Amino acid sequence: MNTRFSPLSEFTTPQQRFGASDRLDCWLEEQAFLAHFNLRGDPQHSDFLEVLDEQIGLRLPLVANTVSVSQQWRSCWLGPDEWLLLGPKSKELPETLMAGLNGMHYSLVDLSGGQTVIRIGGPAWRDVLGSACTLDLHPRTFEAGRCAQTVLAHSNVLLIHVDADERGEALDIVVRRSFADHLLRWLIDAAMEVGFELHRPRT
Amino acid sequence: MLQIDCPWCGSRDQDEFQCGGEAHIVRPATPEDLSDAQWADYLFNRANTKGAHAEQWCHSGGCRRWFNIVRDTVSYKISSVYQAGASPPQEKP
Amino acid sequence: MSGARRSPTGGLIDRSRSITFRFNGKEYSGHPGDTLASALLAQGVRLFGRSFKYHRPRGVVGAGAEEPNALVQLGEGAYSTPNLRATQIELYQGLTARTINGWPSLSFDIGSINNWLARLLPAGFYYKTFMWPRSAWMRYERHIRRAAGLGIAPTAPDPDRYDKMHRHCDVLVVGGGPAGLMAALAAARAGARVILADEQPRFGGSLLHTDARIGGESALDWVDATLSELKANSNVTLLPRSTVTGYYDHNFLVINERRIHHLGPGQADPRISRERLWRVRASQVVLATGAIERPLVFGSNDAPGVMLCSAVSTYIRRYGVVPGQRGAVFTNNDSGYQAAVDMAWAGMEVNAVIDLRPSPAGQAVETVEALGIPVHAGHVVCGTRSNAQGLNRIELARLTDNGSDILSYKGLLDCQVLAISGGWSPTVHLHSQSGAKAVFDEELACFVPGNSVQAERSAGSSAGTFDLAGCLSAGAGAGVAAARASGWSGDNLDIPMAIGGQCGSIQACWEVPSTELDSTGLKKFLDFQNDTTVADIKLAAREGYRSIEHVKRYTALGFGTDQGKLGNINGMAILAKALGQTLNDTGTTTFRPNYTPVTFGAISGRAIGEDKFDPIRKSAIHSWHARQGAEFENVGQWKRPWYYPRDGEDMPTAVNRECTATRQGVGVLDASTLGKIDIKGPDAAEFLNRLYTNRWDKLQPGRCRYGFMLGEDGMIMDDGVTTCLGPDHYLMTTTTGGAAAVMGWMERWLQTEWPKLKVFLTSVTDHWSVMSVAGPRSRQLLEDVGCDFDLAAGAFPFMAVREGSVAGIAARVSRISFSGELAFEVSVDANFGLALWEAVMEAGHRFDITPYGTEAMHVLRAEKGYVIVGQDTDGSVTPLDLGMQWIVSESKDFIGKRSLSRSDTARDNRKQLVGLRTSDPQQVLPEGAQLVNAPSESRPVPMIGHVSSSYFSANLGRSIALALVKGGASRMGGTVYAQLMDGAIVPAVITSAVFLDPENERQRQEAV
Amino acid sequence: MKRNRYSIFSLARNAVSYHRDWRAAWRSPDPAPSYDVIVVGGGGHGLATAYYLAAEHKVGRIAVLEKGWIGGGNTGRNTTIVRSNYLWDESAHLYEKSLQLWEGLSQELNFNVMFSQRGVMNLGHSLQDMRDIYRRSNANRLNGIDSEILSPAEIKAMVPAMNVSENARYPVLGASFQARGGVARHDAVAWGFARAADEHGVDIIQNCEVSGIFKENGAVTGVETNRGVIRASKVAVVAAGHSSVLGDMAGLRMPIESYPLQALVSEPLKPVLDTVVMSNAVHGYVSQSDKGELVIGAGVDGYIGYGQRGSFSIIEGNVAAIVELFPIFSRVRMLRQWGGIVDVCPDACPIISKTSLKGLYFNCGWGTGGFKATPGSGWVFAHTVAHDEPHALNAAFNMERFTTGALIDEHGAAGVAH
Ligand SMILES: Cc1cc2nc3c(=O)[nH]c(=O)nc-3n(C[C@H](O)[C@H](O)[C@H](O)COP(=O)(O)OP(=O)(O)OC[C@H]3O[C@@H](n4cnc5c(N)ncnc54)[C@H](O)[C@@H]3O)c2cc1C
Ligand SMILES: NC(=O)c1ccc[n+]([C@@H]2O[C@H](COP(=O)([O-])OP(=O)(O)OC[C@H]3O[C@@H](n4cnc5c(N)ncnc54)[C@H](O)[C@@H]3O)[C@@H](O)[C@H]2O)c1
Ligand SMILES: Cc1cc2nc3c(=O)[nH]c(=O)nc-3n(C[C@H](O)[C@H](O)[C@H](O)COP(=O)(O)O)c2cc1C
Ligand SMILES: [Zn+2]
Repeated sequence: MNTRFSPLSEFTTPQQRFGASDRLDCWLEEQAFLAHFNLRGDPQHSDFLEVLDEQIGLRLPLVANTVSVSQQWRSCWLGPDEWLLLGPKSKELPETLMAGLNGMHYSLVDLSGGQTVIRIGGPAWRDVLGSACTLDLHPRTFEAGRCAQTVLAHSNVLLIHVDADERGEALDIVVRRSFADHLLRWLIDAAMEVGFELHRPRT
Repeated sequence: MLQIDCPWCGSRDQDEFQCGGEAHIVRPATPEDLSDAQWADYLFNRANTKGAHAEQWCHSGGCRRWFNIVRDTVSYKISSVYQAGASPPQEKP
Repeated sequence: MSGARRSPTGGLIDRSRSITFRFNGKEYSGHPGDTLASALLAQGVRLFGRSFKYHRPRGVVGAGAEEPNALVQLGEGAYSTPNLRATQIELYQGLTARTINGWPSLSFDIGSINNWLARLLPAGFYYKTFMWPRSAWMRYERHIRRAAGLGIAPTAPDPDRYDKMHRHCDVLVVGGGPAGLMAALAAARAGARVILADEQPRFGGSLLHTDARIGGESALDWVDATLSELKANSNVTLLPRSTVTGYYDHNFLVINERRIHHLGPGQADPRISRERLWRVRASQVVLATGAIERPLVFGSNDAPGVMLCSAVSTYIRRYGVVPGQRGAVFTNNDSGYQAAVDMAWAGMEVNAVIDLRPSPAGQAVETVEALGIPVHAGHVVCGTRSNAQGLNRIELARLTDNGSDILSYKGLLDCQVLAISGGWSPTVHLHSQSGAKAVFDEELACFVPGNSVQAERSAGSSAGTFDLAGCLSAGAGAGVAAARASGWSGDNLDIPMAIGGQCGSIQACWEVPSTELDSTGLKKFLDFQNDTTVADIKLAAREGYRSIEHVKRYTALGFGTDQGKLGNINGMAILAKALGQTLNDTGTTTFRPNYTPVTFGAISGRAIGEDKFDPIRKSAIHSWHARQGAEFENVGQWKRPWYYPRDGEDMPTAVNRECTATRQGVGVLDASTLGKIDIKGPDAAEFLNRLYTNRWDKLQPGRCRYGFMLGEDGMIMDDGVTTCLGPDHYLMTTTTGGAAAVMGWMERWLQTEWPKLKVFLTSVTDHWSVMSVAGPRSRQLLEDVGCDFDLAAGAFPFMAVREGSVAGIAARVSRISFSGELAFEVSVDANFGLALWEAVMEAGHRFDITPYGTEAMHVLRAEKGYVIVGQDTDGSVTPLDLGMQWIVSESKDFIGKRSLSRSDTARDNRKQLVGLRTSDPQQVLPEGAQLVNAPSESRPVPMIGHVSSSYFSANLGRSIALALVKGGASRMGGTVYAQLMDGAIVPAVITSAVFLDPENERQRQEAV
Repeated sequence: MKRNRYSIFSLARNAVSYHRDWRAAWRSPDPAPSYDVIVVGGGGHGLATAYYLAAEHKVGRIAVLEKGWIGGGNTGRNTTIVRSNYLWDESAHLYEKSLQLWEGLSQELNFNVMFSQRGVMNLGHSLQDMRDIYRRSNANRLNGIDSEILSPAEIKAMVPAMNVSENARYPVLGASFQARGGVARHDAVAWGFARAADEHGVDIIQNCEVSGIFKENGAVTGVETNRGVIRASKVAVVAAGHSSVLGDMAGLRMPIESYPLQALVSEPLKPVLDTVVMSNAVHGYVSQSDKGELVIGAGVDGYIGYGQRGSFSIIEGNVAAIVELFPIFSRVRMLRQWGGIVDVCPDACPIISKTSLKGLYFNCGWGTGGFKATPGSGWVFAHTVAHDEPHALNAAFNMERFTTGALIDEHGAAGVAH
């Protein structure tokens, strides 16, 4: 009923495409309105892990900077007791999950309005990102199943390797709402050189 | 330009971190029992060691965890990294 | 005269194409592959500039980064770039360049009068004079400043773009000469990720100007073959035109890549950055940066035409330039002989090789003698003579057997090009920058790398290996070792056979002896750019400046844009001798980044300009504000609406309107930028108790409370309202600017001091859009908007919180007020923020709803005496100073509590928050105004406080101000004076800080 | 110990003899076994202290012990900004005393320290900056210190190279300006004080590192150095970045941390900037030296360090700030960068104080901004040491303030603390 606006839905730039016709080596798009939940809890507590497994079929990644995937949810390691649960468009978490967690020391916070995802792909995405990112993104070290938090163009972000987009390997950048415009502007500027296409938000 | 081993995330650029200064300064349990001078010592005085210095860092641009390192304040070499709350590793003989 | 001084063949220039360019207004031509220096030399130009202090005519000395003289202002207008070295400028069509020093013209320079005044201008003369009269320095200084300085800063903003690239690699190889190429090859074959950077446009290093052969082919063919193997390897990044300029801790290196300089201004694809700064973390570094030839130091050694041997060879072999008709070589080692061979090969008349060694022998000597060139052993050049075009004769002398004195003068020899070689200085710059200390090697007569302190090794001539075969194998060895050290198991490489590039003995010579006193005879230059002479160094030593660092600063040795690449070592040796020390005692000055200068633009990268210098954070409702024509205020990184001018309104009118509308009808404020932290866990209340000055354990779910946070020093750090959302669950708000710091502060206490507390924190600032609906009509308005819970006062009291839906959107509504009005703060998922805002505006038509900005918010809160942390507090204010004892709990400890009882902090007459009413109600005090008890003309006037907030209150029809005043709490009704910047004295009466509705009836308002 | 007097005449006279007859500006004596006062640290402050002790307080035997070369600490690596427009009365009076000494320093020392009163501008970029500027300037005026507030148009007229456009990320809203502020030739300050002190008989001993402080019955008795034990009943420590190290030798815990602070210079340019410009919000400051380089600095690294070097990212932020303020400097090139070790107090104000140990005095905590204080600091410290009692101007800068809470917090309102 009420119109929603994703953080980048009103993003405007003079260029939606830039590059010589033979070279558009990077594409960018917002993955808007995904469900973002920040989860905190004690992984030593076996019930905690079990509840998640049972309720949403997620085995939380316990190895730093890795991602685990279930049918509907991606779960990214954020800290030894912290994960980001990324679900499909505006997915709600089942009440039963909360019920299951009750009695444990946990925190499950909806951040869906406060974050968005910029997906970047194309053959030159690593170079585009390299302009701002101090991490080693070489395929030898940053590969499928990996995620990492870092600072990109003055913004705190979470990078998630996307292995199997139909358009090939890509990267999801989870960024806070108020920084999204700045970050996208920066990425577009960095992508000028390799040629880019800005896709309509995927919602 | 330090490269710091976050005990969780591994080796990262210093710009992802924030230094919290000298480690192992424990907040007095009952501040009211302290003299003004003792309180001032807790509040302001620092070892400011030239040489091996145990200090707190936070991986603020990453996992947001605090941890400790021992860093030589002259060579800037980091000799050990350990978790918050742990005591500093013994000096090698 | 185009091509008049080109050799008929040879060189790495494209003779098939010509390029025209202008130098000092005159048109010349050259070829692709030329540098500005080589093209000018090829056109017979010898005079490139004037020296800094004495304005002596100067020519090119070197062929690369070491060049101190040939500095130019390149390009015009916004593209104009000062102080570039002609030896490093690749020629492009249409290039324009001007000499930097020399006025009115290069050939006639008025400043050269300084040359004649030279005796009055020894090192440091300015410390000794220009002191009288006392006021005159500023006048002298103006002239000194005008005379000094090199090029001119551009006058328009830079049209080019710059960027950065981050890389990690296993092995970074610096320098693409034979050693570096071999190192890169070895590391790459081992499987390592390799970056190979060289400052030159082509790889090959000194192989670009030799006739050496490697592996049976010409050196250049070997370079090409090596490069094509490296290029084919996807783990290798080749960076030509890329100078490694800085070596920092933990093997972090900075590379400055010049991407479009060689194309000329405006010629490149505008998407490509002009320069790129590579920020590299290398697991291992191989320094194969080569060596820089040293000049010999003798009288008037700065004449245009005196050049390094290697430069002469480079101009001849690499650029096909014949730098003059008659040449000679002056050397103390074998490598200089190559220049004689090259000059002869280029068809020059080579009059002599003057070798100061008593009995040079071996292959080099034989080759030269075979060419019929006389070798004067045990001889020196002791002086030069110039005409208007530069060097035309050199003066020879014979040394005594021990080489320490002149035995006899041997007259003059015709010579336009004197190639000099005083030996080689390994380029230990990056090694030294890495923290290591170079050590002097007596046998090699140069500083060589010392023990590494970072993961770095030097190879080739940068490590003192001066023969080609040695460089190749050292490079290969270093490459394999580096790859292994970074975790790869590489095999040793077969080293190709090298022919040529041998080196022989050297006899160190730091200064050619002369019989006259240094200061009376011809000047012997050490630092050409700063005109530092041997006499200056000796004078400094006599005057007690004994540390090499003092001598550097007193004489400017090595202070120039070449950073002493050419002259420093000679200067150090001369100082060592003057002090009777060894060179290792004297030591070097500190090597610092940059190896060569780096453009500010490249260091800034993309991070400049309105939208990239710092993020602009925008609320979800930002676009609406912008469409309404709001003026914005920067608050932290956020843009917040400041006020919303309606057609042509000025700021006061707009703000007054917003303030009255809010108090009389309804106003709305976008409050989304406040920091918000979700706090959850069984110990959350205890945690809040420790953080805040007041108690939190009794706060019930659905209720909220205001709190102050102090630093451990007792001073106010932040404030805000925290809501109890449920058992063990709270939502804290912080100031906009303080949000990140507060979150960090809380995490830090939890993790480091109180890890046993079971509390989780999550920042939710961005998740919530928050609008504050304030004013007597706010309740009605929300009812109109559609609210699925009871807004009536009884059901929804002040400081309560409700969850439900507003305008059909899931919302959390709090009855809190920063304006002192009946107010509701509505928070929704930020994706719906704009929708909610628009729904409220729509429903608000009926009430003439008025959006208000931060300015009106400030006025409204000041009317109520509410403080803003950071405006009414400044890090030296406690809650007690604000008269808010009620918020400071006696019954528990909290951060900062202990500090409040220190003698000074507990003092009575501290500065305390009060209100001020000026006697003229229309007069608004400036914020920041200082207050005094008794205005006075004499200085200093004792001050008793200052105005922290001050506004015209339309609602009260008068000005109001908040101030911090010494002992203010006990001075109610007293008069103080603001003694302003413009001299005005404004009396004001101290009042309560609450100007409006002291009983808080409006905000508690239980019925409309 | 008569020196050559420096003047244009002595220069001319010496030119005749080919400058052979200049005497050393200061001697390099071996340390005597004991002195009346030992000053530890041959930076500007230590040398000034020794000079004023000898010249004004007629203390007989004084040594300055310097572990390296005089002026090689922060004195030799700072951006040389001199001003006195501090917020709080205590600092304003102290720095103003210093500024007044600067105004006659070249003549007093007979050494041209090139004190250039070209003015110092502190930019404001936010409404709060402007409030703070008014507050500080107003206070300065009432304290008898010159101060003006400039509009963007006035700023532009004085500094045409600056971008004062409203569209900047952090537009320039105004500035405070102290016309009497400026810059000086930092090395000359050390050398000038050294030469003048030497003339008064002070022994300046370089390459002499203090490694221990001796005490008996609660009083100091001397120091241990790499050149032997040297006795003195008064030891005045002015060791800047190394203050904690010396405090440690005497068993004192200090409210000091030592941070790397960096600076950089561009290649020399013809005059393009005639005043000193500082910005807190955009975070950088710049002036142009007489030689023509842009001299630029910013803030400290976030961690302590004794390495006289800092991280590159600080330089990047600093240079970006300068280009943001001065877009025409984009094509100018950075020649050299370096770092110093600055001793920072919690309230960004110095300690000039007696200690709990009799005869031991500390002058430290100048942090990122003590060059401007060099003469004033030496002057009050000499008084403190000579009389065993602080001068009125430095009474507030005692160590007790950290216990009582009477801090003089110059963080908030004083702009960048240089
Ligand atoms: C990059 C930078 C920029 C700055 N910019 C400004 C500015 O623009 N304006 C301003 O006012 N201030 C500025 N400062 C601060 C200013 O430089 C210092 O506050 C001031 O120079 C301190 O002088 P000092 O004599 O106390 O210290 P220093 O000059 O550091 O002298 C201390 C001396 O003590 C010696 N020492 C240490 N330990 C021992 C020992 N054990 N035995 C013997 N000797 C010892 C050291 O070698 C050193 O020479 C800046 C500082 C830096 C680093
Ligand atoms: N006969 C002699 O006495 C003598 C003396 C010295 C050198 N040589 C000859 O010179 C060659 C030396 O080979 P090499 O490989 O050691 O050195 P090189 O001089 O051939 O190559 C060094 C390369 O490093 C580059 N470089 C230097 N500093 C750099 C930086 N900071 N960033 C990027 N690039 C940088 C230079 O542009 C150059 O291309 C051998 O052939 C040797 O025989 C002979
Ligand atoms: C105000 C000032 C101006 C400077 N100008 C120059 C300069 O023109 N050229 C130069 O090479 N270094 C210059 N320097 C830097 C010094 O070379 C040197 O780096 C600095 O004094 C720190 O010493 P260090 O690098 O030897 O440790 C300057 C330093 C200062 C403080
Ligand atoms: Zn981490």
